Order: sequence, then structure tokens, then C-alpha cells
Amino acid sequence: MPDVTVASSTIASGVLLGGMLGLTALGLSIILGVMRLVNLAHGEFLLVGAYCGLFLVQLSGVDPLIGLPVVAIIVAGLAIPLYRLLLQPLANRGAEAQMMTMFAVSIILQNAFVLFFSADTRSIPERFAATPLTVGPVTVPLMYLIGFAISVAAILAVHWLVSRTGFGRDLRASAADPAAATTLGVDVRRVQMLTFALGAACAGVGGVLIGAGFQFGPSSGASYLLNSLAIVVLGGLGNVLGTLVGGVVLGALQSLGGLTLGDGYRDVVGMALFLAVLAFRPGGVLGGARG
Amino acid sequence: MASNRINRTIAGLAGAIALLTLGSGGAFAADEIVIGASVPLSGPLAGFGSFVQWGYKRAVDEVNKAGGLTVDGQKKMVKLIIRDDKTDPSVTASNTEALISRDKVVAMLGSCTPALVNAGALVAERAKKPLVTGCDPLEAFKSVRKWKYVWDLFFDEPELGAAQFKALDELGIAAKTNKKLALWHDNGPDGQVVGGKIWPALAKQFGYEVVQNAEFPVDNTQFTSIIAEAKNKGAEIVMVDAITPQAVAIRKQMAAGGFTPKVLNIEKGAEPVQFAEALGKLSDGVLVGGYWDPTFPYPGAADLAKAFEDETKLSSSQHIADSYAAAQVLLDGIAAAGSTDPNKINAALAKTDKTYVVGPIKFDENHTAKLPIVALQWQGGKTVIVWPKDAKTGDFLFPLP
Amino acid sequence: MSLSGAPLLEASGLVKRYGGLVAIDHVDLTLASGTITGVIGPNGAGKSTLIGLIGGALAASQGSIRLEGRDVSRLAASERARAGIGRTYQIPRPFLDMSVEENLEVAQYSIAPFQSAASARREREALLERTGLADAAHLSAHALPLLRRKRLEVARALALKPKVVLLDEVGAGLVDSEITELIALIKSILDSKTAIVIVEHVIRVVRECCARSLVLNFGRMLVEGPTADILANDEVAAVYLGTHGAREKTPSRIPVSEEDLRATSEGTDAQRHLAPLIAPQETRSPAPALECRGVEAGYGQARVLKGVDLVVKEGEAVAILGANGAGKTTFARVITGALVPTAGSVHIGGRDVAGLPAHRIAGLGVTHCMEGRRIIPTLSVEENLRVAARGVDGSTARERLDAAYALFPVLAERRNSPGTSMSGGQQQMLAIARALMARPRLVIFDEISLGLAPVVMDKLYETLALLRQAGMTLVIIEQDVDRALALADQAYVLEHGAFSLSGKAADIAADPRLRHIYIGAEE
Amino acid sequence: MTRSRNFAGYAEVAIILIAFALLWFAPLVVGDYWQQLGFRTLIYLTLAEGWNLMAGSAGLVSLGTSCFVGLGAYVAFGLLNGMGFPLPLTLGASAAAGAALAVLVSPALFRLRGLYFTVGTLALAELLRLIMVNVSAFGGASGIFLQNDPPALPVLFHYALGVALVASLAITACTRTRASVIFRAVRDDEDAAAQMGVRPFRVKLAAFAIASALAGMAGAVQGVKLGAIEPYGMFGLQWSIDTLTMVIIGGVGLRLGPLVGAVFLIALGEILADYPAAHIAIAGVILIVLIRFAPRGAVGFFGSMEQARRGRAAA
Repeated sequence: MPDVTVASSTIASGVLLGGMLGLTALGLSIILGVMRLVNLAHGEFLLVGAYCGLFLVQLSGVDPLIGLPVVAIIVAGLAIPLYRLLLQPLANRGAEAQMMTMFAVSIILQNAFVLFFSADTRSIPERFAATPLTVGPVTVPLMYLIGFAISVAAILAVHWLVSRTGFGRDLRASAADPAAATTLGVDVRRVQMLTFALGAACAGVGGVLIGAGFQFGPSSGASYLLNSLAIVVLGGLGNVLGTLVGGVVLGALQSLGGLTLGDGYRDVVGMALFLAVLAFRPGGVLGGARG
Repeated sequence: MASNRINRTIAGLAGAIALLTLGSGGAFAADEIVIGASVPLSGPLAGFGSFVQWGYKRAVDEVNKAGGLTVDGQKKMVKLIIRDDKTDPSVTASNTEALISRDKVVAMLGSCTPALVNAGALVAERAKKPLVTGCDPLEAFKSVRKWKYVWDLFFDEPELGAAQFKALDELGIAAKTNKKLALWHDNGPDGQVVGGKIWPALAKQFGYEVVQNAEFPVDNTQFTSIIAEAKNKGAEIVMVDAITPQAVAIRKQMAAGGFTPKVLNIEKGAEPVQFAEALGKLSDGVLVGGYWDPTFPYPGAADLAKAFEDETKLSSSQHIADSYAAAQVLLDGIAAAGSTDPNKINAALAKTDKTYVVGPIKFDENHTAKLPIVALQWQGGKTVIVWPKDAKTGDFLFPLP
Repeated sequence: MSLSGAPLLEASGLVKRYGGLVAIDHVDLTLASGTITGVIGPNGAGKSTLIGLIGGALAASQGSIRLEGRDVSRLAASERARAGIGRTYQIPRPFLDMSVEENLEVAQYSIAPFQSAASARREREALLERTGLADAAHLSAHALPLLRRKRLEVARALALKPKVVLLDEVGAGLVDSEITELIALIKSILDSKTAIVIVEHVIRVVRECCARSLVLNFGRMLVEGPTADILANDEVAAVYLGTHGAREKTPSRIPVSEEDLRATSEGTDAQRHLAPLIAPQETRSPAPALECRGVEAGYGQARVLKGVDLVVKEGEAVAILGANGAGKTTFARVITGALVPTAGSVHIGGRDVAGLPAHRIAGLGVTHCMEGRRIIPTLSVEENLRVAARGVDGSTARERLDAAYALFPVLAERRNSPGTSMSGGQQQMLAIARALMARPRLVIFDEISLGLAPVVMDKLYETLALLRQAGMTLVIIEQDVDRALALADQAYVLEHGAFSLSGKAADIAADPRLRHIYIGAEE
Repeated sequence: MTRSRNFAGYAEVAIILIAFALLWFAPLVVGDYWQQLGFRTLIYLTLAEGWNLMAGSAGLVSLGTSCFVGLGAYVAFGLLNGMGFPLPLTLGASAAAGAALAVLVSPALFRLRGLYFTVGTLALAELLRLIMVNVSAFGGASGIFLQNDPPALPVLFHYALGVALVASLAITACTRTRASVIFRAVRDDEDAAAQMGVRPFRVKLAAFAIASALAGMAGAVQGVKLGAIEPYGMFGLQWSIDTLTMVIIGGVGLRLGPLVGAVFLIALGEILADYPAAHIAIAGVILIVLIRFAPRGAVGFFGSMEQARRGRAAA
């Protein structure tokens, strides 16, 4: 077992990173909760955000973190036609049809990325990404802390939106009992469309954070999708704050796995945990209460 | 009911066959010499693939401009077919199969990196079709089997590994460090050879203390604990063997982890330009072993790089050279054989003895030809040769900024 | 009681709880082979739950079930089926893309995988013969009309060679001639080794098939005995028609929370507050609030509504009555746009709403207080209310909320607790208040008395009376005939998807045919 | 119905046997290219048949095919290199290994319904891949080489043919015998089926195990052909994706779906070989269009068109 500096630093950055990924997972979670759709293109949505962030910097030179709202809007804007043209017509055709459609979208997007952006490894220039932050024995990338903060802020914002606003009421009603909601006058389709856009925006913003903190390429999407799924399952389906906790828990456990078994086993730990929770605690470690 | 099922079955089979015949596109004209290559144009190694593709194409174009090759007494144009293997060995294999069986190639050029090259090479070997490749370090290449039809011109891991140690030694850099060495490498074939075997041995020989030797899978993205440990162990020299995405991740996470060794060497991943593009200033000072540079005193070296940069508006990479040379070796072999018969071509390849853009090429009994090694260092988004002294184009940047 | 000695099936102290709600409350049941037992009772009395418990689809919270002395309470449905308990579903669930014959094979080959094809076929042919499906053997189950699907349900159950057959609402939705056939079929099933349980609303089936019957009410056994006596029993009639006879007897049995009793505030006081919840007269058009012409509708195969005409004038209270499965709720769903009619037209305030999505119809001032309340569990009481107040500014919403709270003070107390955490009665109050939050001109109250204690029902109906006085247009869909008729101006009785009886509420109440439609007792 | 089902069953077996018997002689008449294509098609046919049994007959949509392919290949290499097993025996072992893994994970996976099952299989595949990448005992990321040279192409083709034959017959056994009604019952209405005495868990497990055994065999043959296997290729998600895409394109739950889908996708790949990126994207577009307009896949689509035509003819 490595010494305290290594352990604490690794776990700290794992926790921060987990929280950072929590935002992306949240996008997946609300789409799953409201539309009963496992959005297999979520990883690609994340990449769309990352590429947007990259080009935004290259064209305008503004700090990617400043550009976040723009990216969010762009990605959400892309999601809406996707919903209208591809998902809405399948509304009454069971979950599989929509899931497969999004799966097809994901492979199309992957190829589009290669075609238009080349297969190069990219990374969003961000000064914080190369700045360490040292507190006592713990050293973490400053970017992780910033990403974590942004992610937490965004998650809290979504939590407020879902639990305090009229749209949030409609959203929860549509998720729990679409038929009843419709009878009460809720336009469930519109709610679903906006939810889908919101989920995509979360992925997009998450993409910028990840693109700045790490590197990405056209085929990076899949691993982030699986990560997000794991977080969603850990946090409990549709539980907004749960995704944050889920992210942190996953991050911490993965770092522990990395420390004890070697960095290669991070994802192994993640997946094993994912399967275990999925099979034996489907409500999530916190129980499935909706946020 | 039943009979109608049967009808549909038959209809289905008919349709199937119709589709299959659609699928056959085995166009192959007798007045051309068809050669082929499967290279990674997408996936993690696409960075290499694009250079390799350019090198192959250039060599073939030059031959065709010169009027083609003479086989069986008549001039024929050379047709090069390139397939994308998506950085997936099983795709390389099936691509190579298709090249042989569908496109009827007489000989082939290799992919890039051992995993891919070997997968294709095994197919060629079995089909008894000559295949010339670069981009496959010789130890990894030799470790697969005794080759009869596959030829590899590239650097030799022990030499590459030694290069950095020699450089640090001769340039008197080593003396300025605590000689504490951290070794990080992926668990791919060449990663294990270089990082797992060669480096530790050399470290002992050159009197370094290996404070850490970490292995990680090729798709790992998190290196925080590895980095934290090296930092904690006070390593001042770090040698990494990883592919480009990981090379970028490692450099970034080192900076973000507040770990700045005096010397950082990242083999294979730091070669392509996208490494510097993705990292910007962070790439400065990173060492990478190289086997070619436009300044090499070999025929056409400077022109090759210039041609590439004019054409693609990208800064050149050494991968254009070994691929270009490999293609030339093959084309010369075909010309020498004066035939498209695989065995004759193969025999001719065995006799290869000529100086190409990468230096003199002569295959040994293991079908390998060594390329000389230099130590390159990223400086301001370009690589400069810092070792050996006679070839150097710039001064060693020390310590790592 | 039994003809042939030891009981075949013995259920004792069965209890089924859903959260707070007790669906089946200490029911004992003993079946002897060679008997047919009827189980009757109003909607929500727990009849289908009882079938589920015996068949194994539901796990009992308490109590035991013994088949020929063997305890089967813990067995899964599949194992009980193998042990010899066959059931049918209230709404037939055949395997639609299989032929009728294959539907039977499922049962045959699951219990005897290696039975010879020949003998299996012989058995099937015999079964189809008995159930009158011989000619349909090769048809896809899709193609069968409702009656034949019900026959298929029975045939499938019999293919298990069951000792106990549970028939759940086999009569529902059939016309008299069909019911005659059905009764013949049921009688033909019975032999000395089997016991049959019939859960029925169509009293005629029970009367003609069952020697003995038991009556469930609020999940409890009300009476048990020879069918004839039971049907003659006024208490039973009361349970069905909800006359006072029942209300005096039942309260003692039903737990009624204090809150429920003081839930609704006093009339005059409430009426003052009601204004924000009721669309003002002047906004209303001269056209009838609701006008349906020749409405036909159904679900896939089953045609539920077969040409319904209805005109509801502004400020009128209309009761729509009818036995279970007559199509009442389907009619409500057509009006509120949840179900698109296959024929006919629906006008609201003179506007044709054909093909308008449900959420738009709510916007037109027609709301639906849904059967089973449909409280959104993930929303608090207040949020459940707010969801229904659409497109209004904060102050208006606030105003309506206050009005709703004035109407049901208990809701104000629970405003922040989850909607489904309250008692059944309180949830029903929430549902009613929610239907008012859109400030509707017309509200459809769908089975609001379902499974509630009479005292609570009274309170709810007092509220409805208030609304009516305040000039709101009401459509009341009810099991509880008395209460509905007491409140309504006009009454319509649905039977097999069409109005068989209509007129002034008072006249209908007096009409002897009403009792007949419900429990068909001879006059 | 039963009679005709039996008859159709015999007819189908006859057709399959004849078809495969004819194909057996393919290597004598067609060149390497066609044998290569044939080999790939047969391997995918095997995978698709199994996937179709799960999805079409038991309602299990899996994204875990790859882990059974990989497992099969690694088991085969282990036995061939380690114990010098004969190849046919090895195939049997790979099949057994596939089925065994299926049985092992089913208690956990079958707690998941619908989408969650799909996600679960995906996670399982990823988990296995990661383990194989990391555990150096199995060759880590570098994988394993086959010690002695793989058999010649025609031989490999015949092995693929054999495996595909086993698959086709197995599926016929599941769709043309009395077992078929049980499978379909569980798919259509699990609860109603249970009330008929069917044990849903066992039925699903049977489908899962059969599909996994087939995948195991397919993986073994594929691995032997490559002569060198490593986790990224053999455990790659691509296997699952291709298989699923093929069946959906061909038609889920339809007897000819897998064949048509496999042939179609491989033909498409060949036609677009020169535009590798486009090829997958186009498959994606086709997928979307089919899901939207022909939920029952190409076969179902043409089937219904055929019926419509008949209908018109009748009218």
C-alpha cells in the first residue's frame, strides 16, 4: 500500500473527477427517468460538447470555462431536432426502438467526427488543466477542483429546476405517470423534448470539462457512457443529487482500486461495482428516491 | 402454411445470393501491378496511419510518374489499394485477407505498430504473399515467429532504449540529476519489451536507480496514482512508452499533478505532431526516440519532408520516411524480380542492399533491417535532434520546463 | 358444505396489503371438489386480488393456502399452476401472435414436455370442442372476438388439467346471449374432481352457476352462504347500490381516520371560497357544455362503446351509471381525449375536439378526476395541485390553492407530504381538488367513491353538491347508484357500451330495471 | 397447426441440410475471396442466430455477445496451445465455456428487465475485456499466438460451416418444435405464461445459454483463423454491435432475419470497402430507417408486402 501522500492525492482527485463526471451522468439520468430511454449516444453528445469547446477556443480565444453556456445551448439545440425527427415518432413503440435509434445515432456521430475533425487526439487548451493545487500532503489538478465546482453548481441548478419550478413539476409528473399528467394538462411530449435537450446540455458541458482536463478523440464516447451509466446506477435512477453522490463514490472506489491493484484496474472496479449494484441493489446505493 | 414458409426460405436464400454477388467487387486489371496496405486511418493510431499512407502513396506515385515498373518484359503501372483497419487487429487481418483474395494484390505494405502489423503479417505469411513494413520495432516483430514472406525495416528496441541513456550520458545530463528513474509503459507488445525488459536492464548498466516501474493497459486514461508515486519517490528522470492519447494524458496529468521531473522521455506516443498540437507549450522538452529527420544525410531526405509539408500543410513526421522507404524497397523488389510472382518478388527482397531515405537497407536472416536511432526533443512545436552529436540540429533543453 | 369429503383448497386468514391500503383482510375460503363458488362484491372489494393470491400472481402478506393439504402459499405462480391451480384473467391475455391451438400447447407442454404429440392433440381437440373453439383451432388469437378470447382463457386454464379453476370476471363485457353460452360452458367444466371459483359482476352468472357464494366488501367477507339467500339479502343489494342499509353496517368494519371525518369544511364557508375554482358563467358559450354524438370506441379487438349520445347542459349534473365493464371509464377517456373515438363526434362548448390531444382538452375547461385517483407519488400534495393549475400567474395559482385548501382543510395540513402518503379518502380529496385547479367549466368525477368508507363518501358527495350549487357542470361516473342519483339531474345507464336507460335522475332511481341491470334479481 | 409446424420443421431441416451440403463444396469452385466472405458470413450468421433466439424468442436484447466470442477464442487457444486438443473437441469446450458463463451470470442479469438487462450485458462484456487486458496470465493486451499454424482456408471454411450448421439446427429445434411455443409465450407475456405453468427463468436461461454456446464456438473458429488473439479484438464491442445490427436489419424474431441481416451487412461492407468511415455510418442510417418504418426488419417488411400483394390478389 503506497504512502499517505500518494493515497490521499489519488483519492482526492478521484473524488473530484467523479463529481465532474456526475454532471454528464445526470444528463443520462434525467433522460432515463423521464423518457425511459438509455441514451446510447450520450457519450457522443459529450464529445460534441468537447469539440464545440475546442473550436470555440480556437476561433474566439475565450476561456472554455467562460464558453460553457454557449456550448450548453449549442448541444441542446442539436438535441431538439434529434428528438423531434427520430424519437418522438417512436414514442409509443416501446423503449427498445428509441434506444436502438440513439445507438445508430451514436455510430453515425462517431464516423462524422472522424470525417470532419480527423481521428487526432485533441485536448482543450486550458491553463488550469496544467496547474497543480497542493493542500498539505494532497496535490490535485486545479482543473479537477474547478470542474468539480462547476459540475456541483450545475447539478444543484438542475436539482432546483426539477424540485422547485413548474417545469420541474411537469417533469416529475411526466416521469411518474405520463397518462395522468396528460389528463391534467401537461404536454408530456414537450416536457420530454426539453428534458432530452437538458440532458444533452449536461453531457455537452461535461464534455468541455473532460476535454479540458484530459484528451479526447472520435471514439472516446463509449467509455464515458459506461462511466455515466455506472454513476446513474450507483446514485439511483432519476435521483438528481444521487448522481453527484454516485459520481463521488465511484471516483473514490476507482482510485482505491487503482491504488491497490494498479491504475489498469480502475475501470475494472467501476464495471464490477456497476454490475453488482445493478443486479443486487437496482434502486441505487441511496435507494431510488427521486430528487 | 408450410409450403409458403418454404417459398419464403427459398426467396430469402435467393436474395442472399443476389446480395453476395453485389458484394463482389474484385476488380483487377491485368495491365496493372496491384499492391495493397491496411493502415489505421481511424481509431487511436490514426495519427500514425495518415503519415504511413502518405509515404506509401508518394513512393508509388513517383514510380508511376517514371512510367511504372517492367514486369514480364512490359511496363506496368502500379496500383496501390489502401484500407482502414480502425486500429483493430482483427480488422487488419480481414483487410489483408480481402486485399489478397479480393483485390488480388501481388505484394503488400504493412500497417503500423506491432499489434496491427503482426496481425496483417500473419495473414500474408500464411498466404505466401510478400509484405514489407516499417513501424514495427524489430524485437516485437521477431518475437512473433520465423518469417518467410514478411520484411521489416525499423529501429531495434534495444537501440531505441539505449539511445536515451547514451544521450543523457554523453551530453552529461545524467550527472545533473539524482539518477532516480521512473519507468511507465503500457502492456502492449512493444511496451512490455521496451519498458518491461530493455529499460530496466539498461538502467542497471548505466547506473540509474529504478524507483518505479508501472504498467498500464492501452486504454487507461487516469495516471494520477502512478504520477503521484513517482513524484513521491523523487524520480528526476521519467521514461514512458505509451500511445499518443495516453502520452497526452500523462503529460497533462503530470503538470496538473505538480510533478516536473528534470528529464521526460515518451516513446512512440510523443512522435506524431498531434502530440505537440494537443499539448501546446507542455510538449516542450519532451524527449522521444527517432530514427529519421529531414536533416539526415541520405538521398531525398530533405525533399521528402518538404514535399510533405507543401502538400499537407502539416509539419512532417519520421513516419513518412520509413513508410516511403518500405514502399520503395518493395517496388525495387518487384522491379528486380521483373515479375509479379510472389516467390520471385520475395527472393528479390531478400537481396535488397541499397541506401534509401532512411539510410542503408539490408535485411538480416530474421528479415529485419535496423534504422539508426537519434534522440529527438520537442522544442516550440517542432522536433530537433539533440543526439548523436554529429547529427544534432539543436541543443538539449534542460531541465524540463 | 362439500359433496365429497375433505376440502380441496383451504385458504385461511389471507391478508394482502399495498403500503397502507389493505386489499384483502383476513379472508378464509374453503373449496370442496365438485363445487362452484361465487365471489361477488362491488369494485375495489378485493375480488381480483383474492384470485391473484390463490393463483400465485400476488404474494399474500399473511395467511396460508393449502391445496389438498399441501401448503402452496410460498410457491411461485408457475409452480402453483403445475400443482393444479388454473386461472383466467379479467381482461383476456392470450398469446396474441400464436394460434388458438398453440396457446393451449403452452400449458400442455409446460406441464408435460414429453407428452406424445398425438395424445396432446387429442386432448386439445377435446378441449376446444368443450369450449366451443373447435373451428378456431388454427386462427391466430388476434382474430378472436372478446367472447372467444374468454373461452380461450378458460380452455388454457383447463389445459393444465387443474384441480382448482379460478374464473375472473368471465362475464364482464358480454351480452346476454353470450352470457348464456358462457354459463353453459362453465357448467360443462365441472366434474367431481375439480372446484371452480367464479368472481363476477354479472350476477346472473353467479346465480345460475354457483350453489354457494360469498360477498366481499372492503376486502372483508361480508356474508357467505347459498347463492339464492345471498342475492335475496338486502345487505348485499345495499353493498351494490350503496343504499343506507349498507352504510349503517359497514362503518364498524372500516377504519376511518378522524381527519377524514372533519376533512371537508362547512358548506357556506366553502362556497364563498369556491369562486376561484369554477369557470365564471359569462365566459361560457350558449352551446351545451358537452355534446357527444354516436361515439364509438374500444381497445384493439374489444369494442367497448357502441354508439353513445349524450348532451350535458351548462350547470347540469349528470350521472353515468352501469355495471363494471359497461364502458363508463372508457367513455370518460374519450371525452378527455385520452382515447380517440373510432366513430362519432365530441363537442365541448360547441367546439369539435376530435383528435385534440388530451392536454389541450384540459385547457378547454374540461377536467377529469380520474378513477383510482392517479395521485403523482413523486409530487407533494401542493405540487399535485399546482401541476393542474396551468398557464396562470403565481397569485392566481395561490388564490386557487387557498380555495382548494378551504374546501379540504386536511390537504393544507399535509401540503408538503408526498401525495400518496395520505389515506385513501384524503387522496380522493386531493384528486377532486386537483381536478378543480384548472378552474374548469365541466368536471368528470370517475368512481370517486371506490373503496372508500361510506362516511368518507358522504363527505365527498357533500363537496360535489357544493360544486353543483356553485353552478359547475358535473359528470358523475359511479358504482354507488344511490349517491349519484341523489345528486344528479339527469342519469344515463350504460349497458354493454350503450345507454340502456336514461332520464331524470329521480325516475331512474324509481325504475325497477335499474336493480335488474345491477344484480338482475327477479322482481 | 402442429402438423403443419412439424412438416415445416422437417422441410426447414431438409433445406438447411441441402444448403449446407452444397456450400460444403464451395471451396472447390470459388476462390479465396469468396471463401473469406463466406467464412465471415457464417461466423456472423452463427452469432446472429443465437442473438435472435434471445431477443426474438425470449425478449432478451443483449449487448454482451463480444464477451462470449472472446471467451470462446481464449478457451480454444488455451486448450490448443496448452493441451494440444484436437480442434473439434476444442470447439465443444468453447461452447461449453460460453454456456457456463451464461449460467453463471444469469442469476444477476435476469434480475434486470428490458433495458437494464441490455445495459447489464454491456457492462459484463466491458468488465471481461478489461480483465483480459489487465491479467497478464492471459497474455494481457498483447494477447496469445497460436503455436502451430492454423489450418488452410478451405478447412477453416468447413469449420465455420459446421458451426453455422449447428446454430441453424439448434434454432430450428427451438422454433419448430413444441419448445417454440414456450419461448414465445415467455416473450409475449411472462406472467400469463407463468400462470400456464411455464418457468420463465429457466426458459430465458435456456435461450441465453444456447446463444452463448454458439457465440463461444464462433469465437473459437474466428480466433483460430486469426492465429493471434488479443482482448481488444476478440472482446471488442464491435462483435455485439454488428450482431445486433444484423438481426435488427434482418428482422428480429424472424427465421430468416439473421441470414439476411448478416449477408446484407457484410455485402454492404464489401461494396463500401473503399469508404470505410461511410460504411458504418450508412449501416446506422439504415438501422434508423428500418426501426422507424419496418420494425420487423427487411424480412418482415417484404413479408408484409408479400401478404398485402396476396390480399390484393384475393380481393
